Amino acid sequence: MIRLENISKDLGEFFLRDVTLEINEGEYFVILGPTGAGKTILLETIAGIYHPDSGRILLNDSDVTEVPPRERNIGMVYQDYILFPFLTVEENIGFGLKSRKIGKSEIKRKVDELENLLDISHLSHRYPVTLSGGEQQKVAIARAIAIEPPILLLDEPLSALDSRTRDYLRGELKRVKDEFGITMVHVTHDQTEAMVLADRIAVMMQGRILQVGTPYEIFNKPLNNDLADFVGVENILSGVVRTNEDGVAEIEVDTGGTIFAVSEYHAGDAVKVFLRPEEIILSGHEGDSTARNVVKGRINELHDVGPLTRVQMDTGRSELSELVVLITKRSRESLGLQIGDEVYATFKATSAHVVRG
Amino acid sequence: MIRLENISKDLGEFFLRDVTLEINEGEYFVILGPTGAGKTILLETIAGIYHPDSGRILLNDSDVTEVPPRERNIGMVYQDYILFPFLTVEENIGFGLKSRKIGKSEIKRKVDELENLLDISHLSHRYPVTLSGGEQQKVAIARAIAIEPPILLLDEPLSALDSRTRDYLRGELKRVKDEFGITMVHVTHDQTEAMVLADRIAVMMQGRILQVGTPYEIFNKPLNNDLADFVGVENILSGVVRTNEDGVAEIEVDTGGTIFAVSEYHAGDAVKVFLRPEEIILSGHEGDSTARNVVKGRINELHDVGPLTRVQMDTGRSELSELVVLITKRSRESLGLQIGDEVYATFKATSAHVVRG
Amino acid sequence: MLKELKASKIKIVTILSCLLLAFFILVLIICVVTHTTLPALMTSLASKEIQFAIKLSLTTAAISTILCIAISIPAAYALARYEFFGKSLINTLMDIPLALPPLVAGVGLLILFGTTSFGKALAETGLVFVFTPLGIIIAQFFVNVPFMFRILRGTFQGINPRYEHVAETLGCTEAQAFRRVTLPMSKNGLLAGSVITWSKGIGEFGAALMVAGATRMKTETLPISLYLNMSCGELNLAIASATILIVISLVSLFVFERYGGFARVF
Amino acid sequence: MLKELKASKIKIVTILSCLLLAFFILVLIICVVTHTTLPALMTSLASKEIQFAIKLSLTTAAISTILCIAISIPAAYALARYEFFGKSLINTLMDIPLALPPLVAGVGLLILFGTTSFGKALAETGLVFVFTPLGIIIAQFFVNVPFMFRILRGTFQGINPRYEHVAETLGCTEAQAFRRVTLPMSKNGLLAGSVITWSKGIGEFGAALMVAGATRMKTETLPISLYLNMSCGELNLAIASATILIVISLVSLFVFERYGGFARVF
Repeated sequence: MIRLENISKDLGEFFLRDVTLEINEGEYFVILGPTGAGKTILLETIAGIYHPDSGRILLNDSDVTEVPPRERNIGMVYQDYILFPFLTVEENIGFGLKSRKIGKSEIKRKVDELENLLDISHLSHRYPVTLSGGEQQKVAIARAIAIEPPILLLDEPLSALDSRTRDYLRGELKRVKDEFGITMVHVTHDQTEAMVLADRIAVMMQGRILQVGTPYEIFNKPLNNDLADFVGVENILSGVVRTNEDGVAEIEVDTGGTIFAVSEYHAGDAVKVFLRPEEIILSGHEGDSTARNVVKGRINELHDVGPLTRVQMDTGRSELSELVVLITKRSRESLGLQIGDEVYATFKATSAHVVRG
Repeated sequence: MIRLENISKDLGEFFLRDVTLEINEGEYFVILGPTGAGKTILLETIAGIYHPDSGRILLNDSDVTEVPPRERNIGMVYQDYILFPFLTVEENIGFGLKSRKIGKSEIKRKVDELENLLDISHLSHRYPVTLSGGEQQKVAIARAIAIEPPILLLDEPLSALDSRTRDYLRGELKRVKDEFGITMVHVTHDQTEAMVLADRIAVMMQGRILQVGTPYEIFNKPLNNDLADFVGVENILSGVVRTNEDGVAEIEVDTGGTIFAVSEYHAGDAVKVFLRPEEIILSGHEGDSTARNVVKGRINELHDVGPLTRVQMDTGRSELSELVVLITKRSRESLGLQIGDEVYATFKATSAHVVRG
Repeated sequence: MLKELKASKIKIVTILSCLLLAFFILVLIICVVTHTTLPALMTSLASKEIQFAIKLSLTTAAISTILCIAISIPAAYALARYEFFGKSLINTLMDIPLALPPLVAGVGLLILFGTTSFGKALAETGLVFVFTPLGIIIAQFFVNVPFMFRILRGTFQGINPRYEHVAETLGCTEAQAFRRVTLPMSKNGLLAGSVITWSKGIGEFGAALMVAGATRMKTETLPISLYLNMSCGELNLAIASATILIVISLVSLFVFERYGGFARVF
Repeated sequence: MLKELKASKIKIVTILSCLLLAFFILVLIICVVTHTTLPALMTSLASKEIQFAIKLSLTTAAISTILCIAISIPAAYALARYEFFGKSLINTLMDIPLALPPLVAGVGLLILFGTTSFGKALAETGLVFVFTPLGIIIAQFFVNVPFMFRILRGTFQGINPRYEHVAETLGCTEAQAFRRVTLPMSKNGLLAGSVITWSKGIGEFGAALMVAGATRMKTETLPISLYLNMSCGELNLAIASATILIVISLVSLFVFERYGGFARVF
C-alpha cells in the first residue's frame, strides 16, 4: 500500500499542494489530469527522485520519505522510454539486476523470461534507436519489472504511441499487473485510457488531487464544475462482442441488453462502449428509424445546464445501467418530460465508440 | 486573373508537380490541403520568391515568370505574421509605401486609413512583440494591402490564433476583400475555414492540385477516395439566425426551412451550419422525440461504403438542399430503403455545428 | 531541472570543484591587478611608451575589426542562406584559423607577404606588411575573422528568410531587403561580434609578433609592450599593460554575454 | 532554405566573398608547408631539438588535458544539473580565460606561482612552476580549461536527467548513475573536448612563454621551438615545427567537427 500524507513540493512551474492519497496493493490506479497538473512530479516524488518540501510517504506503513530511490524498489516507466542508448535491449533489461550484483547466468535467465513474456526476444541484441516506439516501451516495461518491484509507476506510458500500438500495450499493461500482482500507478491526460485501465482514478489539477473514485464516479458524478468540464460526461458500458457482421458488432452489455456499434472487434472480445450524452435522442415511444439502438428506461434525474438539460435515466439494476442524455431545454418542455416518465433512448451504431475493455 | 500553367518546382522535402490553376479576379480562392502538400511553396512561387523549374505564371495574361517579387505587386501574409520587430506598427504598415518612394504625409494618411479600417489605430506606436497574435495578424494584413495589391496571398493566416480570434478575423478578411475588391488566395489545412471563406476551393495533396470546385462540390462530390478521406463528408447549410432563446438558435436556412442549433450567435447573424452525416437518423415517419430537427425528403442516391450506407436525400430545390446521411447497411435493410422513398431526417440541436457565415 | 535529495554527496563534490576553479581564475586576475601600486600604475599609464601602445592597439584592432565585418557579412550570409557546391568544405576551411596556433598563422603571413611574388608586388605598391603596423592588422584579421564569421552566420541563420521575402513583395530588391530588414535584425549579433573581435584583436600576440616583430615604439601594441617590459624587467610598465588588457577583456566579455544571445559560438 | 532567382546579384557577390576568404586561408597553409623541401623537412624532424620539442609538447598537452578533464567533469556537471547561489556569476567567471589574452594569463600565473607565499610554499614542496615544464602544463591548463568545461557543460545539459532517475530507481546511487549512464552517454563530447583541448595545448604559446620562458632543450615546446628558430633564422627547423603544428591542428579540427555535434562551443 502506498500512502501519501500532505505532500507539498514546489519546483516553480510545476508543484504539488497538500496531496493526500492512498493506493491499495495490487490496484490499477490512474492519476488523470491536464498537462501541467503536476502528475509527473507526483510520480517522481513517490519514486524518491524529489524530496517533498513537506509531508510523508509511506510504503506498507513504513515511512520512506528519507529513503533514496535505489532502496525503494519501485519501477518507473516514462513516456519517452529513456532506454540507455549505448546498451542493447538485453543489457537494458538486465541493468537493474546488475546493480543488485546478481550472477550473470541468473540475469540471463530472468531477461529471457521477460523478453518471452513481452514478446521481444527477437530484439534482444538490438540497440534502442533501431526499435519502434511500441517496442521501446515494451523494453522499458521489462527493464522496470526485472527488479521485481511491488509497485510500477507509469508516466504517460502510451502517449507517444499510435492508437493501434496504444490499444495493444494497454492489454499488455493489464497482463503485467495480473501476472505479477504489481500495484500500478499510471499517469495520463487521456480519459479513455483512464476509463479502460483504472480500478480507481484520482483527478489532479494544478498540483491538487480533486477527486478519487471509480471510473463511473469520476465520469458520472464529478464533484464540481471544473471536474465536469475536464472529464466531460460519458456513458460507459462494459460488454462482450457476440457477433460482428460487416463491421457492425453486436455487443452484449454486462448489465443486460444488446448494443449495435460500428467496430472492428471480433466475437468474444471484451470491450467498453462510450456514448456521448449529446448523441442520444429521447422519445416517448419506440419509433422505427435507422438508429440501431433503442433502450427503454425511466427518468430519475433532470438538471438544467445552460441551454441544455441533463437527463439521467435508469435502465435496469446496477449503477452502470444509468444512462445520461443531454437535450435542449425546449425539447424537454415540448415533450413535457418529468422525473418518473418512461422514455426510449435512441442512438445510432455510428455514435457508439468501442474500445478494448 | 492569375493563371498557373504546368508549374513544377522541387525543393527536396516540398515540391510542386505540374500545377495548373486559374484564379478569377475578385475571387476568394482557398487552397486546401494537409501539412506538407506544398501549399506554401505554391504561394511563394506566385509571389515570385521561388522561380519554378518549369511552367509559366500569368497575371492578367502577361507572363511574369521572370519578374522579381518587387515588381509583381502581390501582397503576402504569413501564419507567423513576420512583422519587422524593430519597427512600430505604423512603420511596419508604411514599409512598402516607403519602398515606393511615396511622400511622408501621404504615407501617414494611408497608414491612418488602414489602421482605422482594421481597428488598430491605438496600437500605432507599439512594437510587434507587445501585440497579441490577432493584433499582429491585423497589422500584417494592413502592411500587405497598403501597397494596394490586386492580389493578396495568405499562408495559413489564422492557424496560429485561438478560435474566437480566428472567427473574428475570418470576417475581417471577407471585409477586406469586399472593400478593396482584392483577389484573395488563401492557403489552409482547415476544412471549416475553407468552407466558410471560399468562393472556390482547390484541394492540394503531395504537390498536386487534385480537385477544384465550389465548397459544395469539394465536400459533397470528392473525385476519389483520397479526397473523400481528407475532406470528410459534411452537410453545409447557409442561413440567418432568426431568434436565440437561452442558447438555442432558430436558423432560417437559405434553401427554405428552419433548423434549431445550440449556438451563441444572435438574431440577424449570417451563419453556416455543418451537420455530420453520421449524426443524422432516418425514419419512415415523423416521430416525436427530443431531436429538435426533422427534415422531410426523398432518397435520390444510395451507396455502400464499408459497413455503412451513404444515403443522399433531396429536400427541396437547390443543390444545397441535398442532405447526406450515413447509416449502417443493416439499418438500410431493416427499413428497406430504396431510391425514391420518402424519409424523415432527424438530428439534435446539439449535433448542428454553427459558425459565422 | 534541479534535483535535491538533502546532502547529496555528488552535489557537494561537484559544486565544490566548480567553486575551486572559479576561485583560481579570480585569484589570478587579482594577482595581476594588485601587483603594483595605484600611483605607480598612473605614472606608467602616462608614460609615452604605454600611451603609444594603447593608441596602436586601439587603432589596429578597430581597423582589423572593420575588415572582419566587411568580409564576414557577405561570407556569412552566403553560408547561411544559399546552397552551393563545396559549401561544407568551405565551412570547414573557415574554422582552420580557430584551430591553428596563432604563431603558425603568423609564420604563414610572414612567408606570404615577405617572400612570395604576391607579397613583393604588394610591397611595391606601398603595402608593406612585414615588420609594420599593417602586419599587426592583417595578423589580427586572420586570427579573428572566424569569430566574427561564426557569430554572423549564427545570427543570419536565426533570422527567418520570410522577413526578406515579405520585404521583397513590399517592393525591395534583395539588396534592399538585406539592408532594410536583415541588417537591423542582426544588430545584437553584429555588436557582440564586433566587441569580441576587437577585444581579441587587442590581445593578439603570437601572430602579430611573427609578422610585425616586437619593435619598441613602432609595432608595440599592448601585448607586445607587456612582453618587452617583462623581458627587460620593467615590471610597472608591464603591469600597466596587463591591467588595461584585463579591463578591456572583462568589459568586452560582459558586452558579449549581454548581446551574444543565440550567437554564442566563442 | 535555398533561394534562387536566376543570376541574383547578391548571391553571386556573397558567395564570391566566401570563396575569397576560404582561398586566403588555404593559400596561407600551403605557403607554410611548401616553404621547405621534403628532404630538408625530414632532416629537421630527425634533429634532436625538434624531437625534444615534439616529446615535450605531446607530454605537457596530454597532462594538461587530463587535468582539464578531471576538474571540468564535476564542475560542468554541477552547472548543468544543479541550481545554487552564485551560479550565473560562476558561469561568467569560467569564461574569463577565454577573453583574457594568453600573455596576460601567463603573467598572472607567473606572479601567482613566482611571487606569492602560496607559490613559494608550493616550490618548497618541489612543485616549481616558474621556468619549468610544470609551468607549461599549468599555462595550457588555465588557457584551455574553459573549452573543455563548455563542451562538457553542453554535453551534460543535452542529456535528459531522467536517464539518471531511471538508473537510480534501478538500484544505482547518484555516483553510480553518473558513471554507468551519464558518462557513457557523454562519450562524444568527452572525445571532442579532449582532442580540442590537447590540440590547443600543443599550440599554446603566449601564456607558456611568460611562465616557463623560452629555454632551448628545456622548455622548448613546438611553438617555442618555432619562435626560437624563427628568431635566429633557422628556417628549416622552424618550418618543421610549423608543419607538425598544422597537421595536429587539422586532424584535431576534423575529429572535433566529426564528434563535437551539439557541443560546438569553440
